[in-house]
Amino acid sequence: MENNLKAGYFPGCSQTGTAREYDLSLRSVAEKLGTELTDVDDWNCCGATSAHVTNHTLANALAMRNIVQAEKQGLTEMVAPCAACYNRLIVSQHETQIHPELKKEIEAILDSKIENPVQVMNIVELFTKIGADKVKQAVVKDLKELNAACYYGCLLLRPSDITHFDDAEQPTSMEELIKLTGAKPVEWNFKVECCGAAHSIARKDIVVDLSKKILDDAVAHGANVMVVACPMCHTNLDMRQKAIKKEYPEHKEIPVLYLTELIGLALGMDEKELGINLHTVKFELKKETA
Amino acid sequence: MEEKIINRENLNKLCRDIIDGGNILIAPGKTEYTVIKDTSEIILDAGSKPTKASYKNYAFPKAEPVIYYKKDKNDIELIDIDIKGKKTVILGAKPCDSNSFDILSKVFNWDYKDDFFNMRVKNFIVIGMMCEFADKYCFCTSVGLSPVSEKGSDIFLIPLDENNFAVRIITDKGKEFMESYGKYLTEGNPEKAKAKTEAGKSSAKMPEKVFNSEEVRKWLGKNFEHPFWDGIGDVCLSCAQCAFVCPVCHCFDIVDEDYSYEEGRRMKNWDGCQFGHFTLHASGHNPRDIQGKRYRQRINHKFKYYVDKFGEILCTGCGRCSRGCPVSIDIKEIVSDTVKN
Amino acid sequence: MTEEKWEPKVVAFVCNWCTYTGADLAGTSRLKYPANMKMIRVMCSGGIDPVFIIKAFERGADGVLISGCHPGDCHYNAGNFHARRRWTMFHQLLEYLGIDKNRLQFSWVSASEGKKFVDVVSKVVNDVRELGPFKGYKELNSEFTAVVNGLKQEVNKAEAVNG
Amino acid sequence: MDELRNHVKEMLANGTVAAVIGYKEAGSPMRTKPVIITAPEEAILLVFNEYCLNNLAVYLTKARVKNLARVNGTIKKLGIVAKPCDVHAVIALIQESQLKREDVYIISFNCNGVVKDYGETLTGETIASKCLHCDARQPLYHDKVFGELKDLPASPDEELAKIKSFDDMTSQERFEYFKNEFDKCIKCYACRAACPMCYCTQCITDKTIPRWVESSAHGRGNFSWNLIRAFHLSARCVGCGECERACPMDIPLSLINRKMLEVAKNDFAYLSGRNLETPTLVGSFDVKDKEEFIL
Amino acid sequence: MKIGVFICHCGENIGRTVDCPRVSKAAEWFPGVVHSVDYKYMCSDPGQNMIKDAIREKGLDAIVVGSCSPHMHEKTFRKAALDAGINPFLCEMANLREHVSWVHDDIEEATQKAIDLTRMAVEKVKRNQPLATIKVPVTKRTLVIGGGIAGIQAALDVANAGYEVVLVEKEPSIGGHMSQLSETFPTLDCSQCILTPRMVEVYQHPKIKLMTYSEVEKVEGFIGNFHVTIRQKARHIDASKCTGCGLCITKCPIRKKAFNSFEEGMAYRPAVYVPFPQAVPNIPVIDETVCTYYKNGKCGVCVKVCGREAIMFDQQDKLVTEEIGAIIMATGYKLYDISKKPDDSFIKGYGEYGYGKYKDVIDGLQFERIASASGPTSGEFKRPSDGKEPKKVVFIQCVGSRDDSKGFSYCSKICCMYTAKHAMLYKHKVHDGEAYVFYMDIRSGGKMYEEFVRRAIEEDGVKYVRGRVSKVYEQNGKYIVKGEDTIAGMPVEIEADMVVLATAMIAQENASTLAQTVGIPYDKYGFFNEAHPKLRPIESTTGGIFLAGACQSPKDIPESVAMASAAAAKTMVLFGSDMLEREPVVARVNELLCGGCFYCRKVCPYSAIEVREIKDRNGVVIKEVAYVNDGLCQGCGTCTATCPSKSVELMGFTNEQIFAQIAAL
Repeated sequence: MENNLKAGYFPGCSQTGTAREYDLSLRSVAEKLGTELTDVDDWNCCGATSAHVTNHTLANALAMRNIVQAEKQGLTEMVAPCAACYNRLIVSQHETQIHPELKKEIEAILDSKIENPVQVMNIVELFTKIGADKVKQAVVKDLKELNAACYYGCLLLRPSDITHFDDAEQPTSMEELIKLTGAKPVEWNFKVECCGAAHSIARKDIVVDLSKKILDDAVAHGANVMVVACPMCHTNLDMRQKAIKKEYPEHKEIPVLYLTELIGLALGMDEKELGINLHTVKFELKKETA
Repeated sequence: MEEKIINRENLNKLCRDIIDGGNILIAPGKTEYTVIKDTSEIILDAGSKPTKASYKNYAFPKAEPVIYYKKDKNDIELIDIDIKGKKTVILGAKPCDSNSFDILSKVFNWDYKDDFFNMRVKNFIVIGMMCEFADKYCFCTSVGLSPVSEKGSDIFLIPLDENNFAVRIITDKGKEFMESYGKYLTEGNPEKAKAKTEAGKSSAKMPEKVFNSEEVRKWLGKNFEHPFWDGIGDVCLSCAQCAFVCPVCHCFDIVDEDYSYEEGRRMKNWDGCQFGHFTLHASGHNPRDIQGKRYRQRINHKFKYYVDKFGEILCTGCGRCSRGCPVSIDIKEIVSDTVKN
Repeated sequence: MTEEKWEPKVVAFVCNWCTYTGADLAGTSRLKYPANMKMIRVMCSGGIDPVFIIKAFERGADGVLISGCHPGDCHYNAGNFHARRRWTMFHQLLEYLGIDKNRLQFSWVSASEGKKFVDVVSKVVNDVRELGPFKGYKELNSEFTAVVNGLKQEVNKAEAVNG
Repeated sequence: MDELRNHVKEMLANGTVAAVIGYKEAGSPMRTKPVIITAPEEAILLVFNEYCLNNLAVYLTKARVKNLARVNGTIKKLGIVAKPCDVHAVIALIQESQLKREDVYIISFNCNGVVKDYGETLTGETIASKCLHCDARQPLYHDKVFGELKDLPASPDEELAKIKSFDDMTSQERFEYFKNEFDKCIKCYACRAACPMCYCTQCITDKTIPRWVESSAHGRGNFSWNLIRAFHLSARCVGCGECERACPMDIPLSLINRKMLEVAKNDFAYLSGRNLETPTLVGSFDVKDKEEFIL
Repeated sequence: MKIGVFICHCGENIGRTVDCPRVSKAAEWFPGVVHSVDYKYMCSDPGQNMIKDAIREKGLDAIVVGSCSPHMHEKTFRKAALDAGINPFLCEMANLREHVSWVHDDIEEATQKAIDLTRMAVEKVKRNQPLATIKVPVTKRTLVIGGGIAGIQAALDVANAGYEVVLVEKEPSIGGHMSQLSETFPTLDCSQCILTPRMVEVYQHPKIKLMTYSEVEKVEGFIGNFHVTIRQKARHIDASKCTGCGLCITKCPIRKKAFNSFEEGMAYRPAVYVPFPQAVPNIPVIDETVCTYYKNGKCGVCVKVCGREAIMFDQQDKLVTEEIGAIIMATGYKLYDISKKPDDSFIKGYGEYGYGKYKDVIDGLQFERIASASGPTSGEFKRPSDGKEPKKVVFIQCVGSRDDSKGFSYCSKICCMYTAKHAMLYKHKVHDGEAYVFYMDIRSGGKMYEEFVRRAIEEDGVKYVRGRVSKVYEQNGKYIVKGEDTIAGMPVEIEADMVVLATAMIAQENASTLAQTVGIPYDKYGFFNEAHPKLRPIESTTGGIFLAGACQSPKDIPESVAMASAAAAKTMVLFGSDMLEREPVVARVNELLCGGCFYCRKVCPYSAIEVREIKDRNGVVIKEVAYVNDGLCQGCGTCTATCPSKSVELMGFTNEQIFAQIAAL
């Protein structure tokens, strides 16, 4: 196929650790869709978590180093599948654009000029860029058995003045995307509710309560699977279901898939190929005769 | 007529002496005739293309104050400008340039004696040089000059070889000037120089004679209202490039310029007959309202009126106006076309 | 004129409705600012031709201030918006041609901003004072005789006339 | 070439156009000059090549040329042979109400560049600097187009580099540079005459009551004139470079015009003469225009 | 030219820091000055007489007065000049007080500056030309755009003063938003009861020409002389025949195709309808978009039932032109519809409140209709989804107001009051119900307003929670309102049956388009701009166009009515004389030099530049040049600076005058 997309890929730490399956599924799906992903050379921390609460300059410098790195590779577009990475990169780009002083400071730190030509995309934007038609053409398996609750979390959409991506309160872009696979999106309340995010480790109690609320609402609205686009959300919603179950024995488990995994399934890949078997809450498609 | 030889080294020394003596030396530089500060700036090459502009600027500046004034509540005080012309040497003037001051002197001394021009020209020493360049725009031969014409030069140089020039002293002024620089001259061989000039006359570097100026003058006298003029100016853009680079165009405009609340000066500025407003009357009427009429004026002035009045063609055939014309109008073609009609 | 005695000469072109009135307010409020600036009133900042500025420099101004109503407050609705575009182009042109950007400054001063008017005038006068006399444009005037004629005497003459 | 001549011949013969402004050879195959033809048989004179330097749009506003289009009380079309970059000037003139789109018949070419100066062979060295940053080698508007695009000889954009280099100079250095350049000016106004956008009935420099610009060609008169000329063309200049080419004193006018083009491009994303639909930069505004330079 | 200079000491005001005698002495030496004096108070009678005597005795042609700001006394001295027999525009002022003596301390500096300013004024006045005041006749008819309470009030006031009024309303009936309201704060009197008589009065007034279902299409001309084109949209009913019996409405078979916009979409209306029973005029309109006849040419039930043969299916829009002297803008407001995300990207919408998604999340006007006795529920509190009586209602204030990030920065001003009213009305009818109000601040400035809010809290037990709501979502048929109580410092969740959003009051749809049509400025929100926020709140910056009501900014009823009466008074001031006089500071084109680029036309804020054709002897157009319409030109001079060939000059501020001032620096 001609007109194949070429984009940079900023994996970020999660993709190499807790969210290995996200990385795995993204790479295989991209390959299947004829998209060439080029890893950013010598990438480093995006500046999330500790950096951006303790040192503003450091956080921005970390993020901008990755951008500059990509720029040196001649990349014009770059996908950051992790919502936190995406957010850090795009916010830092914004900050350096509006604060020339900061830009100068960071240029001095990085010893390199910042031109900011690289367009950072989140995972949903990547698929939009690839094109709905192309995805639809590649679908070989109809996922009509799935009633999916799309969960966006916080970092994908906010601050909307900077991300310029979808409606921060009533987003619909993921729903549009999964419709292509035959899966049915459910209308529910907590698409953008807080999952507890970085409290995952320090304050498990908070995360348990928050995540349960989200999961319950999805189930209440008829979902049989959740779709996420962020490794941290996945951690909280999938991995913590065990803890939830412990706290609330009546809890009804619901599998949580990465967006890439769901699309991968529709493209005919199996669970193992996509790393779905690595999830806490097990998931398997019904074995139908094709 | 005396004839000596000077080599380049000595010529340079001579130039140095001129400058060091507190005089002004003007010579062809990279693109234009320039006031030389360092002798290395001089480009003395008989085969070089004429500069874009002539050197008339040095005797007849593009803008010069003619009087200063001071206003008071009730009167205006005038302060004359005292021109003390400084000795100025023009080195390497092309024959099509060297004649220009002679031609201009006629008009500047016709009824009113223009001191501004005269005082400067009086102090000029023109060292002309034989020309070994000709392109399709050159037509000095058609206006009674030639690449070896000594007209207007006080001293004339003939390049003998790479390194040596024959020096011909033409006028008394030239002689007087050269006396103090005798040490740089060696005895010459008049034959050699003569041979060189003869060769120059017959060589391919000699512009072809394209019109007979007398025929042109007669034709112009009879054909003031001729359809030939109608379309002639339609492509002309009405700038004054041609007049301002011309060695002998001499129209000027007088304007008063205040430069403070009380003081000001009266300026004499170059003007050009191709400008639309050149003949614009205060009433709004313009006798030369279209470009054809302006072009007719230009040709008539050069090849008829001036000749009738002063016996000189107001053109040296240098071809600068044609070479630089933004719309490639060639005066030579137009003049030769007149008589064909 | 000797160097020690030099005082910056600043010309301001201001609109009738906002800045001129703002300057009036500075007066009624008895605020103080340097006397170096003289104001020329026009109806709207949209009516200020860049040639006014050039004329002011030609006439020996060391600095020029242009001021009008804040965007959206124009008495004529949109005059200052047009002016703003014109200035964006003009000030960059001047800067490019080597006229320090502090020699020509722009401001929005509303009729209620007497204090801002004082601040702006003081800033402009101080900036210009720091830059010193605008030799560049002034010398364009005297130097030409030397350049054109090569005759130094005339410069002396001109100076004698000036002196 | 024959295509052009035949087409013009036909257009003149069938009365589509009253006259055609084009190029003809001027003494040598490597120099051309403008020609205005009204008879079909004159079409044979026309040429088009890399020596067609003039921007013929300048003639569209001349009264004598406009008169050619008035035939028996009706207005006919004027034909113009225009390089794609010259078409910008035609468009700009239409935007400035100097002519109507339906009154001009644009014959254009897919352009392969022109030379800096007559008599040179087109190479990377001799190509006109405007061609190096050309954004429209195919005409944006035309009624007839000829020619095929070929690769342009490549060469670095020295003009832009020169403009950028001014950033590193102090104001005084820049002032000195431009002052020296402007000192050369002899006020022949060839720049004005050659400029298609300088169509004013009376140029402000010719206005005497009051005197807008000193007419003397001294330092001050020259600086002010060049400054005002540049300003009047800011955001109107189409970058054809005719002023610089016409200048007998080699003043680098393009350095100024190009800079102002860059300013208009950077600050307002505006290029003049590209689009009949967009409002001209002068004469329109956006409440969100930048203003950080205003106190 | 003989010029007289008069330097004023202004008592000590100028004299203290400016050596006035020295200034007048210096002025004697200015070329052209034949008379120069200084005096204690130039503006006093003896001072003015001094000027007049000097003009007469010395035969002065022009005068310069060095005194205070021209904004202060220019008129005074121009009048003095006129009295003494010279043209008033040959008088210039040098501002020696506000711009010299009051702002400088050093006597030497101040005196020198005073001399300079005087010299500049002298140089300017030398080049002044005598100008004549421009006089234009006034058409004494008023156009009122908008038939809400403000428009009604303005129209009645002007008409009662004896001037003709044209009242244009885009809806089929006048009445506006006020007719939708149930009761009004702080008196809780019935809105319809006080409004309807006024509507009828308008209808019956002999001086008022009422044009409903009409819109202003074009406004040309200028103060005193507007030519207005109005589009009368086709009602498809012959108004001259219709008796308003309503048979067509009751018989129309289309019952559920179109929402009733008067009921804020909570009810349906037939294809032929009047917006509400008390409509004025009581003439129905046929809605082409839903009427079967326009689909397939069938039905025609209305034709059959109409005894007056008033149905006109083929009626077309009609363009009517009116000659008008003054215009009152009373176009009102609309509510910010948060369910839609407007195209304008700075409005973000409030997806988190679920408006448009949940039927029981409604806005203030919908609540008014539910509360109204004539509304879809006949005044009973029933929630739209299931018709059950809501037992717990949450009111959220400042939805879209005072919210930079998602809505508008301004305060909508009336929501605090109407929310209190809503809560109160609810509690009065549903005694066992609970009402919660989430608020940011309570802004209840106004006569009896604060008392009204206190009554809601103290007497009716409405629970006020200070804080914002972050989300409203449905759970088991209830609406969970998640918010924060900032006083308690706690997050709160309320299970409500109905949620009422006090959405922002925003500019009327197409307000900016209308403003452009009429030629008045508007702010970034689309509200029309007043000429001066303090001193000219009623006038727009365009002469002869006045503002009334919420089209200028959010307003409540009494304010709108007050403003409408003020606007009416302003038009009467205008109609007080037969001719209008204007300062002759207008632009003039030199047609000989004009190159016809029409940049002036592009920049003119008043569309005052017209095209004039210049013809030769044979009548052939040789060029088109600009021409200034004196009536429209306001004298800003933007054209003069834009003109590349300087063919246009502003009278009184010509370039020559300004150059002379620069030269005299």
